[in-house]
Order: sequence, then structure tokens, then C-alpha cells
Amino acid sequence: MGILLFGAAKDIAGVPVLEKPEHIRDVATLRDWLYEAYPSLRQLRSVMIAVNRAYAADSQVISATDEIAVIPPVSGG
Amino acid sequence: MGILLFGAAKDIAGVPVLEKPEHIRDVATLRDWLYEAYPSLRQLRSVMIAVNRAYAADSQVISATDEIAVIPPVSGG
Amino acid sequence: MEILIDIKDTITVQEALDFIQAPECGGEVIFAGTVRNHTKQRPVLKLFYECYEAMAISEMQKIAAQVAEKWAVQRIAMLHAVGDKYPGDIAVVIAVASTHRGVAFDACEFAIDMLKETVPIWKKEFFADGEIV
Amino acid sequence: MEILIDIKDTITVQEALDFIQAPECGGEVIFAGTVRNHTKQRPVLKLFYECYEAMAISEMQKIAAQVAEKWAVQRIAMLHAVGDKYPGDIAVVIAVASTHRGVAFDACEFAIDMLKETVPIWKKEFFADGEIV
Repeated sequence: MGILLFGAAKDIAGVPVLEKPEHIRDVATLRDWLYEAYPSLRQLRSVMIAVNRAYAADSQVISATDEIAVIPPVSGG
Repeated sequence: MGILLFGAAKDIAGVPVLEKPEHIRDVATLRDWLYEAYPSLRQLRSVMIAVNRAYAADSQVISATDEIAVIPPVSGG
Repeated sequence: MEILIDIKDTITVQEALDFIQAPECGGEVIFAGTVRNHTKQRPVLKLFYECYEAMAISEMQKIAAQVAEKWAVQRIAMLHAVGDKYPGDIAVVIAVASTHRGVAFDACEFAIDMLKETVPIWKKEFFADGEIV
Repeated sequence: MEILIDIKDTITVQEALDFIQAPECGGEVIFAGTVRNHTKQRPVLKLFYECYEAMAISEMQKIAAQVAEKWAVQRIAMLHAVGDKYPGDIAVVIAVASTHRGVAFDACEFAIDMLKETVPIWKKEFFADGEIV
């Protein structure tokens, strides 16, 4: 599955979905890859990763069928 | 003017208005007289006196034209 | 601070909300007190509210003045119903609008706490077993 | 605890109130967040809210579950609007009903604070001077 992007992260990447590179196996690796591919993401106060619709710790393993999303600082309400 | 009674104080006195005896010159004397006339008032958690629509201290002087009210514990809301 | 204070037979949350909503505010907090169908597990048929109206209005104005002194609140509505009220009916509404939601929560809770302590309104409870307290 | 959670184009305080009102509760606290016509003194034309809906619903459910764990709350409604919203429009409503008003205030404030921290919803601000943030 692809990587869903929202809010400021979507604006920075310029697309709402990214293809997930094969080598990414956990959240920490995903975040490193995102920062490399889109350095402007570092300007955000935080970049959380959601795996299967729940906030995920850096150590969480990512499998091919997981729904992955990039969550910039939320601003609802 | 008479003395207005509300809530439980009205139920105890059995009337919504009492005549104010001539000798009553301040709030403390009024309360003493009320307790004497209607001993059941002592069962209430509190008996406040309002003079001209504001809570009055015991020392407050009462004049003939003042609007006096007996305020048992309130229970609005 | 804009203030709406009213005591009447029937009150609604909507009229309080209509009064406090303003495009310069961002947070509205509303407390609605409704008649419960029980008090300490005893079934309640109805409540009857009476008030010393002139003084009640005056005490509600004092509460609004205290709110204005303590907090940056733009608008407040304080409504109380009187007469026979049945389970589910609205007895009291306090609505506060502020730029900051924390302020609106604090001011609204303060206003209802004060109302219950100082405003000369009394309720009689009519229990299902026939007792009236 | 009864729970209503919804994310849609238009939300109203009334639908939240209709859901939480029940004759066994006595205190209802409602927070309504409306679009302000300014942010830090800069005029705002409109907001645009987008959300990651499936996760937003899930996070709102988690907040409701935490409320149920912490407080004796009977009913809670959590509604959020999405799309274009103009000054005065309602963006979010949290409504809580409890037997005890202090509980309802605490739970309602907790729920809106948590929503603003954890629920994946984002707003864009369209300022009168043309900037979009």
C-alpha cells in the first residue's frame, strides 16, 4: 500500500499518496526516508506516523499490507 | 412595607407576606423576631435577610420604606 | 461584555446560543441543567420553581459582573425557568463565549456554581410516592 | 456510556444536545468551537478543514473511551465539521451529559483538549490579505 499524506505534509510532498520503498521495514526508517526525500518536513513541529490508523512508535514494524499515514501537527477544533 | 417570604420560609409562616412590627430597626432584630414567631425557621440550614433586593448583614439598619425579604436556602439550577 | 439575563416559563439552549454566538469569539461553553427523573434514586414526577424575581435578576447581574471582572469573556447568557418543570425539561442555561476556550469553561462553571449559591430561586420536588420536599 | 461521533460537512449544537439529553442526567455541558473572523488580529476569510477520516473517528472513539474510564458520564457527542467554514460557522461540538455538573465540565474540557491534540484533522486559514497558512 502507499503512504497517505495529510495537511502540511501533503503540501510539502505535492501529492496525497507516496509509494513506499521496499527497504522500509519500520517507522524510524520511514521517517528518515521521508526527511531525506522532503527536507522541508523538518520545518514541521512534528511528523507522526500512523500505522493502521493509530499513532505508531519509531520501533513499530511496517508490513506490506499496513495502512501508513504521515501526520503533521493536527489543528482541528 | 411588609416582609416578603419565599420557599420554605413561606411554607413555615403559611403566608407570603408578613407585617413588619414597629420595633424592628435592623436585620438582627428582625431575625430574632422571626425565630420567635416561627420557631420552625430554626430547622432551615440558613435564613438570610434581603434588604432592597440584596443580601443584608445582621447590622444593617431597616427603615420603613425598605423592601425586606426572608431568603431560605436557595435551590435554583 | 454583552449580557442576557432572563427568568421565564420556558427557556431554550438555542436562544442562549443565538445570543452568545459572534464571529469575534471562538469558543462557546454552555451549561444546561435539566430536570432529572430521580433524586437520590427516588422517582421524581415534577419540580416547581419559584423565584424572588427582582432580586434574582439583580443577583444574576452581579454574577455576570464578576465574570466580566475575572475573565476575558465577550458574551454571557443566563436563563432560568420557573413554574412546573417535568423530567427532561430545561431549568437553567448558562452560555459563555470567549476567544479562549479555557476561559469559557472556567467562567461558565463559576457562573452556574454561583447561581446555585446566591440567586433566590427555589424548587419543590414532587416525588412519585406523593412526598413534596 | 452512550457515544455519538460524527465528521461531516455541517454540524449543529442541536443534534449534539438532542443526543445527550436524557431524563436520568441533570447536567449537560456543551463546547462549540466556531470560526473566528480573525487570528492574532489578522482578518480571516474562511477556514478549510480536511481530515484523515477513518483515523479521526478512531481517535475520537479513544477519547470517548478515556472519558468513560475517568468520569461518571452518561452520554457524549463529538462532532467535527469538514470543508469550507466561514466566520461564525461551527467547526466542532463536544456535548457531555452527567448526573453531576462538575463531572460534565471536566469531561467536556478534557475531550476538546484531547481532540485538538490527537485527532487527525487539519485546517488551512485563508486570510483577507491573501495568505493561506
